Amino acid sequence: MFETIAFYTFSFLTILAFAITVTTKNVLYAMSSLAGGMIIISGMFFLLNADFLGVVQIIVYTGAVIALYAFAMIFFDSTKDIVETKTGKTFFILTVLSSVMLVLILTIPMASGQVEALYPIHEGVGNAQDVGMVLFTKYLVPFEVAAVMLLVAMIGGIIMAGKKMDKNLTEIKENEE
Amino acid sequence: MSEETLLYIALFSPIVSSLFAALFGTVPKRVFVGVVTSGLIGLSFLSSLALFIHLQSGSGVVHVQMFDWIMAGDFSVPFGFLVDEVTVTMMLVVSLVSTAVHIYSIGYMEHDKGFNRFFSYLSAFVFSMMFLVMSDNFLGLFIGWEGVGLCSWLLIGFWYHKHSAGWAANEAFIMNRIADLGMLLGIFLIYWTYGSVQYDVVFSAVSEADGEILTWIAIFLFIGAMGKSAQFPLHTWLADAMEGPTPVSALIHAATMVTAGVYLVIRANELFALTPEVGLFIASLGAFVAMFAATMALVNRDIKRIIAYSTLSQLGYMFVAAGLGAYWIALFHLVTHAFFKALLFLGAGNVMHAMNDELNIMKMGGMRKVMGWTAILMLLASLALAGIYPFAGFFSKDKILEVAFDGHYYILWATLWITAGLTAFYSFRVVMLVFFGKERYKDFGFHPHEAHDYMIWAMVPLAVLAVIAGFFEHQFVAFVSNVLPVYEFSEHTHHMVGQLILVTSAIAITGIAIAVFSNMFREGVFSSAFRNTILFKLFDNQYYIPKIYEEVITKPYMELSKVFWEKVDMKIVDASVDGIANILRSTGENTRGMQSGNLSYMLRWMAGGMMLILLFAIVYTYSDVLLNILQGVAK
Amino acid sequence: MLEAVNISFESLNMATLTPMLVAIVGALAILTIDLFKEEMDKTLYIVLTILFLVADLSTVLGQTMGERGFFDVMLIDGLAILAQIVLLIGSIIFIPLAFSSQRFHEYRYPEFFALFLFMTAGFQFMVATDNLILIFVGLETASLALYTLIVLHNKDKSFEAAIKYFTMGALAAGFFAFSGMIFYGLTGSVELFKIFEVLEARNFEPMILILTASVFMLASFGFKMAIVPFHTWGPDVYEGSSAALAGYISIVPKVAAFVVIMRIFEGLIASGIVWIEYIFYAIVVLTMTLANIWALVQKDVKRMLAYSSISHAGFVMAAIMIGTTQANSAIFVYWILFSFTNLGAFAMLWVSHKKDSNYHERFDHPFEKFSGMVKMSPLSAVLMGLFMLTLAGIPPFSIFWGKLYLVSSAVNAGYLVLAVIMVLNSAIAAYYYAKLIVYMFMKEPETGVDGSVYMMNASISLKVMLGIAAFFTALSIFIVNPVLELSDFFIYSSGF
Amino acid sequence: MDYILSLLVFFPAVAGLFGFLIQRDAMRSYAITIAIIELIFSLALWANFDASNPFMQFTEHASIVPAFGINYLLGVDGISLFLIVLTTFMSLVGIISINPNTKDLKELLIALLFLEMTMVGVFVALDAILFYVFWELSLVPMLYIIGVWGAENRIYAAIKFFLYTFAGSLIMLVGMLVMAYFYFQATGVWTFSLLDWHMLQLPFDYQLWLFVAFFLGFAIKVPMFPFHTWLPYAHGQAPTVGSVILAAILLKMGTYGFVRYSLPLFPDASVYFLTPIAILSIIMIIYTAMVAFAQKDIKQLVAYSSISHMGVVVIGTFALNPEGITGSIFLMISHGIVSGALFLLVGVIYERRHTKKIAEFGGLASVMPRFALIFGIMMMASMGLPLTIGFVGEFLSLLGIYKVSELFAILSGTAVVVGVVYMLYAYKNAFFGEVTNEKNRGLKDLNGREYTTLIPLTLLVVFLGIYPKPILEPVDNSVKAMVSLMHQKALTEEAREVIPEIKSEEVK
Amino acid sequence: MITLEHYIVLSTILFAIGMYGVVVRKNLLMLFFSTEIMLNAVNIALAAISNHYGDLTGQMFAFFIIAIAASEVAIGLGLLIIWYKRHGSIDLETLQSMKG
Repeated sequence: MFETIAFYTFSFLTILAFAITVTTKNVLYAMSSLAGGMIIISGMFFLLNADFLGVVQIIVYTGAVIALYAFAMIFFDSTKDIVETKTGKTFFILTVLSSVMLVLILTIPMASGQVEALYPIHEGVGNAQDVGMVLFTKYLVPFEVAAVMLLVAMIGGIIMAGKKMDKNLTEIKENEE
Repeated sequence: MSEETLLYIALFSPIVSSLFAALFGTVPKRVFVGVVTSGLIGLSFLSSLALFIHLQSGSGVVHVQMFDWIMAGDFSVPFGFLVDEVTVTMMLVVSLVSTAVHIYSIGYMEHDKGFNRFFSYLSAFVFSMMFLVMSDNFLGLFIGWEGVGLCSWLLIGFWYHKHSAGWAANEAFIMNRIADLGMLLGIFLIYWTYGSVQYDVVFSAVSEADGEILTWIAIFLFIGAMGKSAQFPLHTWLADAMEGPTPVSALIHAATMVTAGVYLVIRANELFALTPEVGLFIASLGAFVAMFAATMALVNRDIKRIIAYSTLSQLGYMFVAAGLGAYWIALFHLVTHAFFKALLFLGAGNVMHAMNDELNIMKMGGMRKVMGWTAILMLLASLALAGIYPFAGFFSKDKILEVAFDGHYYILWATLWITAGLTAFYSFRVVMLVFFGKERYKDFGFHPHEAHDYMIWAMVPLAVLAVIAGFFEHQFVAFVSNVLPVYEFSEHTHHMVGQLILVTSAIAITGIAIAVFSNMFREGVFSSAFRNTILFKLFDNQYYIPKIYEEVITKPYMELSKVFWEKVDMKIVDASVDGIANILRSTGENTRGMQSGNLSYMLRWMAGGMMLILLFAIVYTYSDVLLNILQGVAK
Repeated sequence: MLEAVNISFESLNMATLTPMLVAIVGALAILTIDLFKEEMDKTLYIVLTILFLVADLSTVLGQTMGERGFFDVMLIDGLAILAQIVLLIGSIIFIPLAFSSQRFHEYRYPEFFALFLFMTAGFQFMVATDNLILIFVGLETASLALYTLIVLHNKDKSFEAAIKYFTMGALAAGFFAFSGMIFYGLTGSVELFKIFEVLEARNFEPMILILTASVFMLASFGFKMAIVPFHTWGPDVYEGSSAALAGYISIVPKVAAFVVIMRIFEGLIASGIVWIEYIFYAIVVLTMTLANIWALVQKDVKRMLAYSSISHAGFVMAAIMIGTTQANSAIFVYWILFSFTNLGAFAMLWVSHKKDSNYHERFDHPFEKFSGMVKMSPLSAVLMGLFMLTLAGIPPFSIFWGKLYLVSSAVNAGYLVLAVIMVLNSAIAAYYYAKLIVYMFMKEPETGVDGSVYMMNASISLKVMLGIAAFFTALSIFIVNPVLELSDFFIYSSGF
Repeated sequence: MDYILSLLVFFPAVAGLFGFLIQRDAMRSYAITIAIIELIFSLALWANFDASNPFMQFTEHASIVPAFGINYLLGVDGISLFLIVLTTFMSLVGIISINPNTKDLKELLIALLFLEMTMVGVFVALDAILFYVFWELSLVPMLYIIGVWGAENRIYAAIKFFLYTFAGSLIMLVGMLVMAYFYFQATGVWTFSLLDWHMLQLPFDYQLWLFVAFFLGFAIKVPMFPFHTWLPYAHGQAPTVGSVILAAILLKMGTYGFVRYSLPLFPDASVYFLTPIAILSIIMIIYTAMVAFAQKDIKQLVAYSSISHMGVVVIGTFALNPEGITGSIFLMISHGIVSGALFLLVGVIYERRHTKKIAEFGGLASVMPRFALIFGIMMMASMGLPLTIGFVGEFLSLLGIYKVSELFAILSGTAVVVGVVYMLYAYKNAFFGEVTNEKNRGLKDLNGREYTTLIPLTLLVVFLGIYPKPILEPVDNSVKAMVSLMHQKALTEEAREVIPEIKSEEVK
Repeated sequence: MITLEHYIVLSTILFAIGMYGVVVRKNLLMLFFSTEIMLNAVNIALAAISNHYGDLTGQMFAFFIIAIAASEVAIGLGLLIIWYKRHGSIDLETLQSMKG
């Protein structure tokens, strides 16, 4: 019962929050509702016995991602509204119809009864421990690669935002400095 | 000298002559070119004569094969030459007339820039003609056949700077080519029927073939003959061919080349003998052409054209004989005709020469005073043509009428009989208008003069033969009977011969008389009332046939060609190819807007494209369900 | 409480990971060198990169087939080795293009080379696993690095290109995740072999979900391969990147992409769901034809080459659809031969790079730039002509052999109509390649242009690279057989 | 003599490469030397050729892609021998004919040498892929030659030529691959060797499809109606030497393909498609002759006349009996010489007057009599006058088709009429009449260079017209061998009937 | 009872919302938000499936997706900053110099 109430509440809230995000004109509203939606999703994770994921969700998204966005927004002039060209009715209907189509498809039960869990969740073991076990055995390599990916992202971010990019060697003449 | 050598000399000395003259083709006139070539052609004549004597002595035909020409698959044809009685007759005629014409031409062409070139062409023609008659197979005959066509083209178009000459040359060539196609098809059929194109092989097996095939072969070959011998409906080129120098007309368009068709029928007599229905057709066409051409000759004012039409008419006679199976008579008429017609042309050449190439007989008259010899020679020739005893034409032409009568083809006989009268009339109309009566040329400021002596002398042998050739009829029959079947007259005809000769001669003399007397009363022979009749207009305009050809064939062909090029080739065939390219291109141009550069559109393409594919997936998965629903809706 | 796990080092099968490690270590080494001493010349890094890549390649060559490692995450089968070889060779031949005589913004960053190596490692991970998670992570590592590399060219157009590429890439990542989610939901696994096992056990039901997952996957990798209608980033990115990088983009990332597509779709196509085959057919035909048609109307050589690469990608997709061993082998033959030619073509554009381009307000390499090139720089014109002819598929130059083998595989599998469509597309393509030849050889030079521009950016090393490209392109007749046998060997033994 | 074919193929190309080192002024002499040496090689080949052996001689074999059955397989028989000699000969003539003042002479000559390699290659290749390689490669130098040295509209013409023939041959390539696949299925061996393929008896319906695929490639090259429209453009725009080579040799590749591939590989399909192909050929003969008649540009006229003559070649080939096929091969050679000469002649006048419009000329016979003479001879040869080279082939081709169908023979025989019409018409308008255009008055007659090219051609035209045996005999031997192979392979009753059986003693 | 399907439908709805944002918004920042939403939506489903099967792989997948999302943010923001520096706008309508 509790699960049902929680699910519907969370669902309603996330949908609402994300709907605001994609429709609002104000970037600040959008970001706030995005952050809100993400926190609610972490609640959903807890509901699904994925505690570790819930924690990561809160830390990474609300802690890191949203913070990054916030800093970026300070940089951008958020007062300057971007004209959202009105999309045509047909386009809107098409979008809605295809979304409905997608949702309808996904209502079909997908889970198979015969599937045996390859990396089962152990009863009585904390989720973080469980996750850790799998993460550092089976998913060790992806984990490391993810680290490399983050490194790449970091380098990329730094370079792009860095001062060196201001002077363009590609375009200025050879002898100029 | 062996016969083989003689044969080679007879055949090749003309080509040597031609090449010799060609060496000087682009340099100014050299008299010795004319002399040497005449000598070489004369040599050919002498060799032919020697061969004739050889055959006369009964030592058998001369047959040589030089080397293989075309060999492919089972087809094999060599350069082979055969000299039998028919061939040697033709050779003699050809080389004799040629020699005369060569000599004559030295004078005739003396002021022409292309003197050397002329002799080269003329000798080449002789070579081709000799090749034609001497070949021992159909394909060799075809070589000569085409060769004479080529030389005829060159010689008609000799004065190429004249527009009409070029046109006439082309017309002659093209018309001949149409007929040659028939001939070629005949050769194909012969090959695929008999497996060879050698005369001896074919003729020895001739009866083995199916009757229908034989008929087709005969038809095809005769189509070839029709073109070369200018039979209706391929006759128009001959009159136009008079654009060439007159010696050419004498040699090619009177004595030799045009008779090649007759020669072909005679040569293939074994074949035609088996297809009497084709023979009858040939005879009928011949009779028709004889009359048809004579009517055109009646009213023409152009001296050469009159003679040309007369040639046409006489060829008709020959075909009647050949078609009715009287091959030796056809050959005999061919021979006599060659002599007197060449003579007639050369005489006309003298007149033209004297008149600065004026051709209109209405501008002449009374010229016997300035060119007596020519007048006499032409008179002789005309008498021979008219078929007056004892001239050569009498013997041969009369025989043809007898043949027609003998075969109970009375319509043919009547046609030829009337034509004989017409022939006499128009030939004497010319003679009268040119040599007698008022000297009209003075009004036009001409100063005619007699031709060189040697030109006259060159004509004399022809004149002599035109007069006496007829008397050798029996020797001739005996000579050629080795090769050609002798036409046996029925008893009935035998009795009638006297009357027939009388009737024929009567109409000829009547014709002459009318011509002579009417000319005395009225210059130009015809009354103005007659001039206005439809009949006259028909004759004068050659039955409007050239015009019809122009309107029905030439112009539509040109128009159609234009349409094919501009409309079909460019607008349809090519445009459709370009169209494909343009469609691709315009598709590119019109859809490159898809790449608008707007990120939002790019994302929409991506998401939309995926959704579309997903839709297909649903349609595919639930196609049964969807079909049921659709059916439900339909109900 | 979970008991501790004991894992022997041997069971990890380190060899499966070594090649990628070499690349990553190389990248880190470059970053470290920069830490100690800044502003080193680019040549140092180029050579180091090449060396690391060569080392990487040599470890790949040392791998044995049919191995798994690291808890079966790593999968080294023939396909993986072959793909790694191809993409490493691609990387090795493209990185020396950095030896340009002119300065470019990107090459002053040691990070450029580090990112390049990271990217290579990312692609290697993609091809050397059948785990969707690792594929995803590897893909993103490589992609993120690639976006950065594009940006480093530091021109307005490169930013624009990178943003477009990135945004579409993010969408594609979403698609991939969604698709992976459905597969996981269907089978409880993210490992492809396991997925197919379960799907088969379930008789490929519910089909619509499998198809949905496939469609999302197709969209995701279709984007990477730039097949219609997911190609729209292609031309813009090629135009915005430097010619050197554009050439790289046209070759290497696509190798990784089509290997993954092969891994995922070969099974699905073979499963008997004809719909997938149909949709592939449609997409393949559309990609080849439309890209060609668009290439026809381009005014810029680089953009034209972009569309042409899309069309070539269509060819490869056709082979994936055909799915026979010969077809799969043909892909690699085709791609190896294609990469040398494309190297040559893009290198020619690269050496003719001119900073203050005044040919055209927008394009760096409009066709007019090459007008009458043969008059001023005959050798480069001949080279460019050679590459164009090769791209058009004129025998006996390299691509012809690939095309031959590929079309033959279509024929052998009974796809006659497809074969005809493929060759007709080659004919259309010949037009725009010939167009450049026409400009170079048959038009008069534009006034005020001198020949030096065509070798503006050339250095000895670049010329050597051009020479290598030309050599392999022109004399490919002698290397076809080894390439064919190599490719056949790996593909046969990995069972594709 | 073992490697003479390789030498023949690659010598000009290698020499062409070295040509880059030659100084511009010396290039013409160099190219002529090379072409002469190449001609001597080909003559040596002829001299060592055993005319009585109808099968492949001087074969060479090396593997290119053993895994896929692609081989370097060369060989020559009676059918290809003379096309090779024709190639080397016409290349030499073409090279000599080039005006030394042509711009970028060096590049042109090098392109010609490369072209020579590809052309010889096509005729000696016995491996389908190798054949295809040379076939396609020949497009490139030609594209270059037309595109650079052509007239105003040259680029359009060059691209059209290139793409059209390229598209056609790609379809042929698919056909080859299918053929190889069938062979593989039948025998389990991958091979593209023509000699192996010849031994394969294909089911009838396969033959039909493959025949169509090969047909498209060859037909566009020939070019057969309605695929012919690239040719007038190519000829109209190409420089003289380009036209000469194009007409003399490149077109022959198409008909050679028919003889070498379509007939022996697909005898039943050849019979099956005989009627449609004959109809196309007849349309080609008559229709293009009429189109030629409507031309205002003398070069276009000669171009269309080429198409018309190629119609006779095609119909002769599809007579499917030794007479017809031998005739068509001979006609290829004769058409090569004659049309090459005609284009040279048109080039002569173009060089002097820079126009090709017939209306601009008139009365040339009086200004340039020698030119007019040679033109006349070539025209006569083109019209197929007996004792010129043109007659033999035309006669045999028509003779061959007569066996198949009288109607086809009659219709295609109109070639002898329609071919005359446009030629004489053009000759009259250009050479006869008064000199009306003042510009024509001072024209010089042929010069030494032009004599050097034209006189050998003229002599050949006459010599081979009189004595075609040296060529006919080897050709005929090989053709008989091929026809007998076709007869043996034929599956359908109809095909056995149409393709004659050759008595065994005739096939030596 | 809340079944797996509930979660998956929710996930799909959120995914659709994200996709909608991607295709209609012109603000580049909003585009990035939308892609985050898409990835998060998938995470819910993964966690749900993981829960359903009692299998940890789903959580792993979700974990890596979070990592990927975070990296993308870094690069995306870098791109945005650089573009904003040059053009003073993050409107995607400004990115139209290349087309055709």
